[in-house]
Amino acid sequence: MQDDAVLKITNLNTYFQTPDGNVSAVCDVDIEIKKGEIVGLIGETGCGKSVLGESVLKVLPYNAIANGSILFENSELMGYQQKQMRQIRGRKIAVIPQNPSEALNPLIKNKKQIYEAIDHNDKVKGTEKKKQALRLLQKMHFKEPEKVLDSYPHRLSGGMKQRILAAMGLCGNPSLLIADEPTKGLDAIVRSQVIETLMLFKENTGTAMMLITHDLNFAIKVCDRIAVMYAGELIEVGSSDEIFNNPLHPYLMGLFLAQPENGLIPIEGASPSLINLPPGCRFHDRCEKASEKCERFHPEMKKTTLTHEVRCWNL
Amino acid sequence: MKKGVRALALLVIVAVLVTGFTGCTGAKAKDKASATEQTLVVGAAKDFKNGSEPKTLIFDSLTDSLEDMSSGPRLVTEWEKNADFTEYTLKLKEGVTFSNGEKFNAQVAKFNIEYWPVYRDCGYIKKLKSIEVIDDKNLKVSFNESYGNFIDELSKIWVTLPNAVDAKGNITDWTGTGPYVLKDYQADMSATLIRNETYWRTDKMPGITKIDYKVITDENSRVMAVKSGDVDVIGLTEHYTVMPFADVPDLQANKDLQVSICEDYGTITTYSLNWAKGVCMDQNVRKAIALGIDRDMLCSTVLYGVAEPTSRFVLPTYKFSQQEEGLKYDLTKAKAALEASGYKDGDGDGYVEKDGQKLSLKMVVSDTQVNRSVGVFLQDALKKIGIAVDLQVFDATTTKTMLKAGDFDLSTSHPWTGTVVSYLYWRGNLNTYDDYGIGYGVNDEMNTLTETVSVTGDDKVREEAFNKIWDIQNDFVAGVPLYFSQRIFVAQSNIEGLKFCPNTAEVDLSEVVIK
Amino acid sequence: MRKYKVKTKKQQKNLIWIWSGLLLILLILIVFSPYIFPDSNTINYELQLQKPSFQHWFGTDEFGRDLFSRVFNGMRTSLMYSLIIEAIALTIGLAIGLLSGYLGGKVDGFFNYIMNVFQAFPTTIAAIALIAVLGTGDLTLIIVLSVMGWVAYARIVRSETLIFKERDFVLGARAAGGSSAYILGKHIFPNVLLPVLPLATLMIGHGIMAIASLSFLGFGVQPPNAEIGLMLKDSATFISRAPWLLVGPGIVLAMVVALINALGDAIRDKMDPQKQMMEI
Amino acid sequence: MKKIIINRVLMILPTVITIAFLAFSIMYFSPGNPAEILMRYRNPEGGTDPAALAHYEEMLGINDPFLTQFENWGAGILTGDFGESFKTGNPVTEEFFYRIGYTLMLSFTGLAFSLVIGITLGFLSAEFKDSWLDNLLRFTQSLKMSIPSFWLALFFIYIFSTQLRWFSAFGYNSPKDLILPGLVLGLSNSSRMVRLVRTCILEEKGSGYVYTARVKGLSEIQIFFKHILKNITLPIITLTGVSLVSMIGGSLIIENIFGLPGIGTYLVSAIVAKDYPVSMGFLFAYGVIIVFINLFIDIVYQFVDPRVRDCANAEI
Repeated sequence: MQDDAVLKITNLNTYFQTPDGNVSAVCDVDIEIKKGEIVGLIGETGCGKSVLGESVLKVLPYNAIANGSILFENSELMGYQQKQMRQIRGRKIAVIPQNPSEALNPLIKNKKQIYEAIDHNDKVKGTEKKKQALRLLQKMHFKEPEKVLDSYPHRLSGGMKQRILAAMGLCGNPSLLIADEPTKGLDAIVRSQVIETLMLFKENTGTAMMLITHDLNFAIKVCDRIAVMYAGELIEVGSSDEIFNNPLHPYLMGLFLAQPENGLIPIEGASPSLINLPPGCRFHDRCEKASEKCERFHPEMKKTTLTHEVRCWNL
Repeated sequence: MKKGVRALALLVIVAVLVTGFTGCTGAKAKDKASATEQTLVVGAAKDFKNGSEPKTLIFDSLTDSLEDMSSGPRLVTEWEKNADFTEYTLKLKEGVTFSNGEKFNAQVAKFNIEYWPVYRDCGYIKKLKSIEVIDDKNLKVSFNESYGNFIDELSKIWVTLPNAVDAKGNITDWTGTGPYVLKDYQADMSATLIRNETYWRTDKMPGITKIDYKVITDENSRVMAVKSGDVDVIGLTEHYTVMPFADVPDLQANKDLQVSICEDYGTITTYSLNWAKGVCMDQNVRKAIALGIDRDMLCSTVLYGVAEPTSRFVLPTYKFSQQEEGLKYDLTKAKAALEASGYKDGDGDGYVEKDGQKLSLKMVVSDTQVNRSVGVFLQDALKKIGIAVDLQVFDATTTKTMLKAGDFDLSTSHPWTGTVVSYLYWRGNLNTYDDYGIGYGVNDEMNTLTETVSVTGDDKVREEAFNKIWDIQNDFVAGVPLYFSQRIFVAQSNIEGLKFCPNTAEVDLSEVVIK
Repeated sequence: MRKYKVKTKKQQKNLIWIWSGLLLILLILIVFSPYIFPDSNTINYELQLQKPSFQHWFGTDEFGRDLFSRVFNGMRTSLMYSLIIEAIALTIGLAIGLLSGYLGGKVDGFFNYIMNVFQAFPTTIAAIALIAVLGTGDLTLIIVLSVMGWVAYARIVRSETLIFKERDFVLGARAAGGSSAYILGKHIFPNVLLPVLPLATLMIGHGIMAIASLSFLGFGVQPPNAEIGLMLKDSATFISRAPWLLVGPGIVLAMVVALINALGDAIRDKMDPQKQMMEI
Repeated sequence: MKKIIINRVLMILPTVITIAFLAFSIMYFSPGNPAEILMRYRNPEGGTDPAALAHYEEMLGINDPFLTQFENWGAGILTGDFGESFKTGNPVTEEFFYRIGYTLMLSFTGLAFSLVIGITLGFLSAEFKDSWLDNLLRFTQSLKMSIPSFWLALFFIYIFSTQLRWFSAFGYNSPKDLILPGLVLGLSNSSRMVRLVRTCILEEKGSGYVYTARVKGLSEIQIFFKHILKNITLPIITLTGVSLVSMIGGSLIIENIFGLPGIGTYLVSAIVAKDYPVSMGFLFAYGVIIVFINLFIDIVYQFVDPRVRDCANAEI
């Protein structure tokens, strides 16, 4: 069982120190990603799902503090120094950052940015490096890789930038890919390109993936398993089928109702401030089924099936 | 923790870079010249060609001023005069050449005697009849009327080549017979002089081989420059005090420096009262001002005991100086003078008024530390007798413009310097405004007396005339003498032989050596 | 992982209170200095150039005047003049910025070009040149610095006007037939005034420094009035004998200007919450 | 690209003409008769002779109408003739070129100091954000911003020249003499640089591409030198330009205190001495230098940022 898991997060807490007090962005999260598995992490903006990814990579802002356990390929990352982490980043764990239009340095040519990634994995000399870069771009289905290498990022479309970022991720030998909001703000056509990109990536590496997104339909289409996050904690975890066919948590149900094809019915209210969290269920003041118990006591994760877990008193 | 170490490392690198940079350039600084080559760096207040002192390093005067303000030989070695002072025979020094090789002879002397007096306030030009060249070395000068002051005034004639001047009294070719030769000149900035190795006065051959003349216009910078050793001496090429008095005690305490204060030759700082316009037309007001200033207090406080109080117009060392001090500090008399003119403090604000008009003086001075401080002192002092002072400090040019326009009641003025007779010719006759305020030509008698003192060869007559002049000035109060401002040299302590000359303009470096 | 001490909101607020309190105390001392220190101009030669002591915190100057009280008297002059200057400059800047931004086209082009010309001259030098024309004096100082100061305001007002001009409420008012004067006065003016506030605060500090510089060069305030630049100018003479003459005025000047600037920064942060967000 | 630059250059022409006009009118309207002033300088020991005055008036053409005089002066500028200094009689251009070197040396020394100080401290401040170091640095910056440069100059002279005797207090003898004034100038202009560098680095550190670089496995040092430095160049260049302008303007007071023979001190003394040709010429030169620095920054901008460069190309 253990050998199967690429990443095993237990009891992860991440919080930010701010002038207003501590903001707990990730709260007691347990999650596991197996080899070759695609796990979706779903939630609305600000629920802490990106912070979870950053916690794994230890690229949190300076005022953040994380504790808990992050086992990656059976090594505990929590105790790693930044220097050791750099051996993991880009080599073992690849990332496709969110917002591709800003994720490339606008003042540096694409090739240099790709070379950096190559350099990080193994030192190769000039022409070889270029060949490797071209190969990577071809793998990512670029039609004119030479031209792409020689231009600046602003000449490329959003989808192309994302593929470049993916190409950078490819140059190591990653066993985990974290894709952060790959479909944010994209139209339908580009979105299908992204799915293509991710699939290409998987074809090329056979890696496990953590897909961080707020796009429910996309996640269900792509992922094997889905974890739903709300206000810093996981509220429901299950296989894609279970999540799609049998959503249990009122929040997840609300999310489905909010999808366009279901009539765009929004969930009332807003998620609570992460500074002064309510003592009870974090969703209770938006929940139609909320009882007094929900208001006063914090629910724990409950297994409903072998793979399906949910955090709600009403089950 | 690691970050801390990195930060420290970065700081160290920066520090090393900065110190390395300064170290490198520091090493480039050249060593001082060897013992045989002695360079004196002079910090000066004015452009080299602009002041009257620097030129004495390049040119020689016809006669020398001696300590009792009488005359001694120089380029003119001997002179004879007839009984009624209408004819002089001058004998010139032989074998003197200009630094470019041209000879100094009677023709050159004649030109200089004719050309320069206008620009040097020499009265003899008005009486001059003719100059006859007897031979190469002898001249005969004739006057229309007797003129007794001629030989003294020749000490102000600095001999240039005849073709080295323009029509306006400017020297175009700075070639002289003097101890130094001008090598390089930057207007308003610097000049370089080297020793004239063929200087004719072998006994006066200076030891300093090169002079770096640096213009430092700001008084504080000048003091800083001598303190930090950038210049060897300040105050050398000016006939007035070039440093704030406040600095003198501090400079005296500085072991690296020596401060020489001249006891005998200096100037008397005199303030001008606008007697032709405004409130100071009233003689009683002028008297009150002169009486109301506590000069002892002034000197011991804002002048730091360096300057000596006085109410005379010229130095007591001068043969014909007034016998006693003039108007001395006396508060009651001052107040009485004001009252005599009808000034009274009616509204109890501490200031006197007449016809509802507050007595207020507009005091205009140029912007130096001493002027500002004395200004504040006077403001405070005159307040005690009920006179308000509106102190206005301007840059030198604006001040001159305002004074020339008569737009002031009280201002700094030009002291009675040079030979006193020349001064009388210049400002003693003047009854209008010039760059230094208003002249002392308060009545026609001043003209007659000026005439008398310059013409006569009889000391008795001269003394009588001078006494009358002092009486007039003390009574009329066209100006208020305040303090005796000594000449002060501040030099590095390794410089020896600096000396003051009776001729205030002259710079004599003949005995100076750098140890 | 390294632990940083982050100041809590409360601590930050406390700090702001301390600063404001300090500024307030200084301002009270400055504004009421003629009443708090009535004899700052009283001469007492017996106390000439005294070292800082319990009686005279900053020492005394060459006239035996207490430097501490003179510094505040001097700051009063500087602050008053600076306020007048900034008020005039702000008025001119507002008028020109509003017109330029609102009318656009040739008017805008013209004013823009004037502003470019004005910015081509360094303030101190242009001020000295103008003072040469108008004559040295306190009034001239105010005029000259106002004339040089409006450009900064005009630029920011202009760009803000351009933004607000396209806002719905302005477009609406225009569609409803409001006159240009009405729209400018009622809708745009109140809105551009707010962003100008932090700049105006900062410029008060600048004004004090500019006055001090000019006085130091001898083109500003006249003695015996106390003014910081003038006092520092005098202190240059006494720098080795009485270095405290340099220290006292320097400390108070730096404190006042720094606190005013901090106030300006605080106002800006308050109005630009985005910056605060960024800091999180 | 070329076209754009040419365009920019052409656009500053009217500005330059206006600067000339202003420089001329300031001196034209200042009180005093130039002929009289010139005469006093040329003939310091003579009186005021009406005939001579008339001669000088004729020579200067001061009885001509304003515009004619301006035209004459302007025509002179075009041929590089700014007239002769009343005081020294030297051509204004000669005086200018002799002195501009000192001002530029001083300004660039100051600039170098301000860049070194600004980038180092800014980097430290950002790297250790909210630590005691950052707080200390920020506090000193805001204090430094509130201290007039002449205060700093006097203080440094007191410490380094009169007490320690490390540097000379006055004049220019060797490049070493530029260190102290340069440091003062640099320090008093570095506050903005430190602030800018700090904010920019922090901003860049939060940006997407830095995140990308981080997750690529680059070290913070690599990220700073390979990515951030390049991206903060642009604002630094802009501020450098602004600083250079303010240093050239602000150098006058420093030149004055340290006795450097730069154009600032000379212009002020010329204004004071009513040396009209020098005042007009130098004022004009100041304006033009500043306009050109701004132009230069504009053009450099085009080269550094490929986005701007592309837009520029597209416009052609």
